[in-house]
Amino acid sequence: MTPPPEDRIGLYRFMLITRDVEERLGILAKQGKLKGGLYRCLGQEAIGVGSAYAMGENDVFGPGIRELGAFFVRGYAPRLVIMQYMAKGGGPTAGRETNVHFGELHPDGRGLISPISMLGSMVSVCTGVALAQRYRGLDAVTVAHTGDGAMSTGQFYEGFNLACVQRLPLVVIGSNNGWAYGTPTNRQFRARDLAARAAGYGCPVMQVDGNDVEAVWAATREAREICLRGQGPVFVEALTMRMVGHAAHDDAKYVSREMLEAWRARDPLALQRQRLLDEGVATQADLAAMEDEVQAMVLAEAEAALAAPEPDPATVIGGVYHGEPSPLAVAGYPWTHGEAAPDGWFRQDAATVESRVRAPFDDTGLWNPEVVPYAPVRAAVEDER
Amino acid sequence: MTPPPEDRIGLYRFMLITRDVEERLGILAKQGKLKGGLYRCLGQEAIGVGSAYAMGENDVFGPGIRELGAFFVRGYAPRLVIMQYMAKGGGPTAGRETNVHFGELHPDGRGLISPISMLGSMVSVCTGVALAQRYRGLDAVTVAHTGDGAMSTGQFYEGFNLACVQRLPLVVIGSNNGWAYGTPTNRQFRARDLAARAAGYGCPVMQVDGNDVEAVWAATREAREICLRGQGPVFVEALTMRMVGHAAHDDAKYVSREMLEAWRARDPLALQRQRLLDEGVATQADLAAMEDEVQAMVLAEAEAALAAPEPDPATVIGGVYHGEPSPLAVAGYPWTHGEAAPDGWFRQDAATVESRVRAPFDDTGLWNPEVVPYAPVRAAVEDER
Amino acid sequence: MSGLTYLEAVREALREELERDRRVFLIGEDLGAYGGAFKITQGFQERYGMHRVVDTPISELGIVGAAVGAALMGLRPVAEMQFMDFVSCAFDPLVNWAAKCRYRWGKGVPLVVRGPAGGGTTGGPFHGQNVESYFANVAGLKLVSAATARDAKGLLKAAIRDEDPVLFFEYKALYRRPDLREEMPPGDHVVPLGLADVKREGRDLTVVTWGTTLHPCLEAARRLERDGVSVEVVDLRTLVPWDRETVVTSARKTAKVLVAHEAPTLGGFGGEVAAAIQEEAFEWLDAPVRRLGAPSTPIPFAPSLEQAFLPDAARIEAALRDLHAY
Amino acid sequence: MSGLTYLEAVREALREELERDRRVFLIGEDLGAYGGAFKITQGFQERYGMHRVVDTPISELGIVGAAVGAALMGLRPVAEMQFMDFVSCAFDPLVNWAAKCRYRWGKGVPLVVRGPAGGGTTGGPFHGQNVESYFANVAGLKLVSAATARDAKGLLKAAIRDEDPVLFFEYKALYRRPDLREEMPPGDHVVPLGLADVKREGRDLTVVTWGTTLHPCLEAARRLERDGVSVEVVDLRTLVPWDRETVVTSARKTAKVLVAHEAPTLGGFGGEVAAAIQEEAFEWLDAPVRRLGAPSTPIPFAPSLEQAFLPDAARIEAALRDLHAY
Ligand SMILES: Cc1ncc(C[n+]2csc(CCOP(=O)(O)OP(=O)(O)O)c2C)c(N)n1
Ligand SMILES: Cc1ncc(C[n+]2csc(CCOP(=O)(O)OP(=O)(O)O)c2C)c(N)n1
Ligand SMILES: [Mg+2]
Ligand SMILES: [Mg+2]
Repeated sequence: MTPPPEDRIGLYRFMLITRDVEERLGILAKQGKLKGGLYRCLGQEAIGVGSAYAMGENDVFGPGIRELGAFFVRGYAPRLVIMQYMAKGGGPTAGRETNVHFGELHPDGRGLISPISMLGSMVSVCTGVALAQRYRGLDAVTVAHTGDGAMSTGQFYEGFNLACVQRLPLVVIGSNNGWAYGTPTNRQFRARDLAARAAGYGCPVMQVDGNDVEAVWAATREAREICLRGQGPVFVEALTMRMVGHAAHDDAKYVSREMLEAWRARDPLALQRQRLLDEGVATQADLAAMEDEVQAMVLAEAEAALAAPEPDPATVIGGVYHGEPSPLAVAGYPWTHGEAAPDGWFRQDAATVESRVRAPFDDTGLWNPEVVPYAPVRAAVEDER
Repeated sequence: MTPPPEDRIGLYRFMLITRDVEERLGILAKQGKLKGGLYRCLGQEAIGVGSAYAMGENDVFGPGIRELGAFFVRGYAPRLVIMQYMAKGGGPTAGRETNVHFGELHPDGRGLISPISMLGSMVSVCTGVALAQRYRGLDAVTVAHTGDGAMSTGQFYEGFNLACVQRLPLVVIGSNNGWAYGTPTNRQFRARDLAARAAGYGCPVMQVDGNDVEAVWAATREAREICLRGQGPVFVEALTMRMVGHAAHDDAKYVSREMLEAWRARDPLALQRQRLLDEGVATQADLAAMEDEVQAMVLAEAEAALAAPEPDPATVIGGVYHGEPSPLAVAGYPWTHGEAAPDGWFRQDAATVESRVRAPFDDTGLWNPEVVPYAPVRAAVEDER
Repeated sequence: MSGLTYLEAVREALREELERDRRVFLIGEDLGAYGGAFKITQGFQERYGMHRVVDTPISELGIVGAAVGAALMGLRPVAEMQFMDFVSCAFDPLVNWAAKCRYRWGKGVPLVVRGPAGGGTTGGPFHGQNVESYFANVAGLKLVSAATARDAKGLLKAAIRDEDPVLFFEYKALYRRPDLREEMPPGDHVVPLGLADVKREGRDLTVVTWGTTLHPCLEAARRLERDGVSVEVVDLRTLVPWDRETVVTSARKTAKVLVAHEAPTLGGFGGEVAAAIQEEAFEWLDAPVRRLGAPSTPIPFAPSLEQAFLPDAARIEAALRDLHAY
Repeated sequence: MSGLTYLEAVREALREELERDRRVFLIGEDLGAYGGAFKITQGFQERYGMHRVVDTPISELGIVGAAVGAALMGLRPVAEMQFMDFVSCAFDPLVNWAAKCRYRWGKGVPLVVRGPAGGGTTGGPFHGQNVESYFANVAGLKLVSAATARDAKGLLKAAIRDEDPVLFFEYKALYRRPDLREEMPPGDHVVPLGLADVKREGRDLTVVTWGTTLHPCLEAARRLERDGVSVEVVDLRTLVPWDRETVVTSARKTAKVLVAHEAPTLGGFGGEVAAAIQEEAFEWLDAPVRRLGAPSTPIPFAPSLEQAFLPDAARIEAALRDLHAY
């Protein structure tokens, strides 16, 4: 599956925005204008951008720390990201939250879930989001991200297992970037890769080159369709490499130069740029113009962010419980829980949804002595010898 | 691998003790003499007995709720179990703990870990036990039990994954008995069985007929040897069926009669008894005599338990922190932590242990772009269609 | 005796809320075919279907994580812990997702985590704990504790309708007590969160309590009455946010207060209540605010030990007499 | 300035205990090649090897579960939480295994879970929490909080030698503060658990505190001294079991007490302390025991908000002046 030409250029453009914004953030960090840590996705831009681009308009996205690109694809202005990193009062969380910990949810079910730090938890929360999509009869899926390290957590496991048993419309994209902070994957899990690890869940599993934005796009689209057919969830492993330290303070000395060199040759922006030229989708001049335009746009966005006001210390309180004034409610989140569900909120009747839920259990036989294979299965043992 | 003749009889004998004790407990429960719930392993006796019997003397055993048989194999008198169920002061926990929540640990490293209720946690605790075995240079393994349901927990997952990465000498035996309380396995996980589920950990996996006590014995022995060679952990799925409700209060109406009938024909005691006769290991008379002897012994043990004193209410406090008087310390647990490790406590020098720890990491390549298989892996997807 | 048991009141609350609002659904272990470990949801799955009564793997983390996601999407999940002890396994998503989403993101997470708590049924160290204090310092959660059948129904209905995450503590020792049967008020019986209830008025002493301990407190009050000592019994009902006004008013009236609860005294929520009372009623108090809870040990199994562990009417009576004599 | 920073003191404690006792080992995330998120264990794995400095997957549950098993087997695991906030993910094995094994089974579980807690470094809602109160009601655990470099070293060494499970709270805001550099006492510097420390003597008022908040308390005391008001500053150091005697003695002496800590006031450990003080010093008190903590919200990110959230010297000073005027 290849995206239409304008999307192939669009994919490149969003990766470009992502990289430019991060570079701008890097400069602002050096100038001491950011608060907290700066977490980059250098070298991994294809995953956030490709997967978000492949989504349906009504899908829900659950990002990790390295899916900044998805925010731009989903329509956020760079200035919001920059204001958030600067802890500005005008930012999307009014200075309450860090880095990419923001998002949106609309009454029609669309959304982007604001992540929290506890790794793995996004997947169990997105299991609930996907459950709600089915419950409400929405024809939509949830795309949740995890890192190789985050996948070691019990929250990942319990959430994803529940999604598998329930056959929920959930696509989990696992970015295998070789490292979790300073710990290499071989101290994170023993299976060959995340795909092998995910096989035990009993759901469809795919593996994709995470530095090829069109491949990520195609895999996400296919995974999405499997989910819409009721065969989800799908686990997609995206193979990539974290090209900088975990965060700005980490010089990543524990990564070998050779490893970095090998991956540098596979930079996702360079790969896509070359492909657009090679396949005649865009000319050198087109791309150069776009690059200038993006650079100027990001600069202007940064200026706007810099000019934004600091949070008012009085806003430290409020908005913990419903009904308390909150700087966030003022910022215009439309999502409130009324006493009754609005008309059309449930898109399918309860019986239709019920039959969808029942199906996976109806067609699965219960445990039964006939199927006991009495000979020990030793394949894995042989492998080890 | 077949056990020597006396052990084949021994395996039968311990299953017999287990069943007789449970039947006695059932009678005592009906008489209102037990406190709390009664959790039986009817139909699953082969797993606790076979796996405990296969262990080395210095190994550590981590039971679940249905491995009562292991307590007898490890030398506990039935009266201790009965006193525990009766909440007697003379019981192994002086009335503080329920059902099989007791155990022992010796300074030389042998032991049986007293389980707690939180499912899955025994596996992560036993990961630490196995880590300590290697750390201390003991040539021993840990055998931990889990149910199909307990295996859904994050504690199982995080613990077992850590054991796999560290290649610890841990055998995990998963009893797939079709049910977790009232929930069938197809709502517990989506993979075909626990073996398929465990494959994702990247460790050796076996599957065994859990109603065949000699097969359980043989699998545990083999798994143990794999662990002693440094290739552990090993996951062993034992296929079986819970032949009664979850506990005495559960009539298990949710289980079909056919399912029970099919499994009743495969009763582990009957199977082993018949095998002993068929293969001429024992005569009808031998076995009948043994059955009488066990029955009388269990009855006498129950009498002794009934006569034991109730706990003194004053013992409700104490023994929470080190140095406080405790009814348990008095009961004679020898294990205390001195200021320095006694001579011979570490069985191998630190360098030997260090090299064992380093080995699995030294021979595993780090993530590297050459090994990226760019074609999506679709096997699981095809399966689904 | 007529009326509903505590357990039946919980069941009725769940059923009425399922009927009232299609956004409400139940999620937990063994809820469906088995009807829940205490049979509270017996027959529910047949009636409401598998998507409104969701059986899960043994995954408290997964259950609560999924409940958070569903709540964010506008549903109203009611998650069951088979025993409240197991909420320890679901701790992180409660304190970090559910509690903080509104503050940090403006999104409410209207979910309820409910289940049986407390001792008195020889459940032993892992089936008898009172775990409310795990959560007392976590801004964003509400903690509710129901001690009677009427309150169980009315508070649970309020919890399900609440816009914020609620931990709802039921008491297995009360579930089937025949003497706690009560007629339910007619109609839509909802007891607002955040209001304490003076379960018995008195002049000489106040005892502030909640949960199972309410009943031995009432018993102790009856015993003291025989000697002409009048005890006011305040049932807190909601622990967070708690009803300072009612409690402080009572403290100022009687000038002598005991706080009694089933969890160990040290580090228990009684500390918060006692500290606040003396802060706000210092000038009125004729004696220090006393606390009576369990000793600082796990809860033991044997009936004789459990009895020695739990605050009972005799110990409460003694503490009140002692306070009266101060 | 000479002496060790707080962070260096922690490092030295770990190193000395690794040297002293082969049963001691470290386990956690990124401890090895990376040297820990705060570089406390830099170079340790090279020196002590991979079996004494164990890198784990991202698995707080697994880390603590494994630490429990290893402790049962006679080792002395010291587990690191990269940030103490993440102890929420390891909650169950701490409260149900580690805390209860001795009581229910007679086996000690001598482990330490340590890591950086607290705010003041713009860590935001998930990297700045004070979570001690999660555990305060759980019998069997010890809770330790170190506010100075000397105490960090001495208490950590004591925690590692302790026979019971200890949660050891360090403070990232103090790790590298140059003004907290201190010379370590010579030799084997061990500070026994369970003893508070009067960090400053005074006559007129007492402030009881722990952790990062000690420092603004000392600052406030200095400011009040200029006006002739003498403030005694008691650093609790161990929260469970806490040193009632020292605290009550001080309360009886000054008759006016403020309890100040960084966590939100509501449900914080200050409630326990205030409740106990008024129980035991009622006759001596000239004013209610007051509490000063953070508001009941998550900890926000922006410096201006975080500053408004955390109790600082100005707010503590105001509270003390108010109490003095009572
Ligand atoms: C439960 C939990 N433990 C520890 C951390 C600290 N931490 C933040 S990011 C990180 C590494 C994440 O690795 P991975 O999931 O592979 O994502 P990557 O950084 O490679 O994108 C760690 C350990 C955390 N955020 N949550
Ligand atoms: C964390 C946790 N959640 C729930 C329970 C309640 N519970 C006790 S046993 C059980 C079912 C266990 O099923 P399985 O692991 O398959 O073991 P089996 O009973 O079949 O031997 C449940 C849900 C528990 N003990 N721990
Ligand atoms: Mg990674
Ligand atoms: Mg089972």
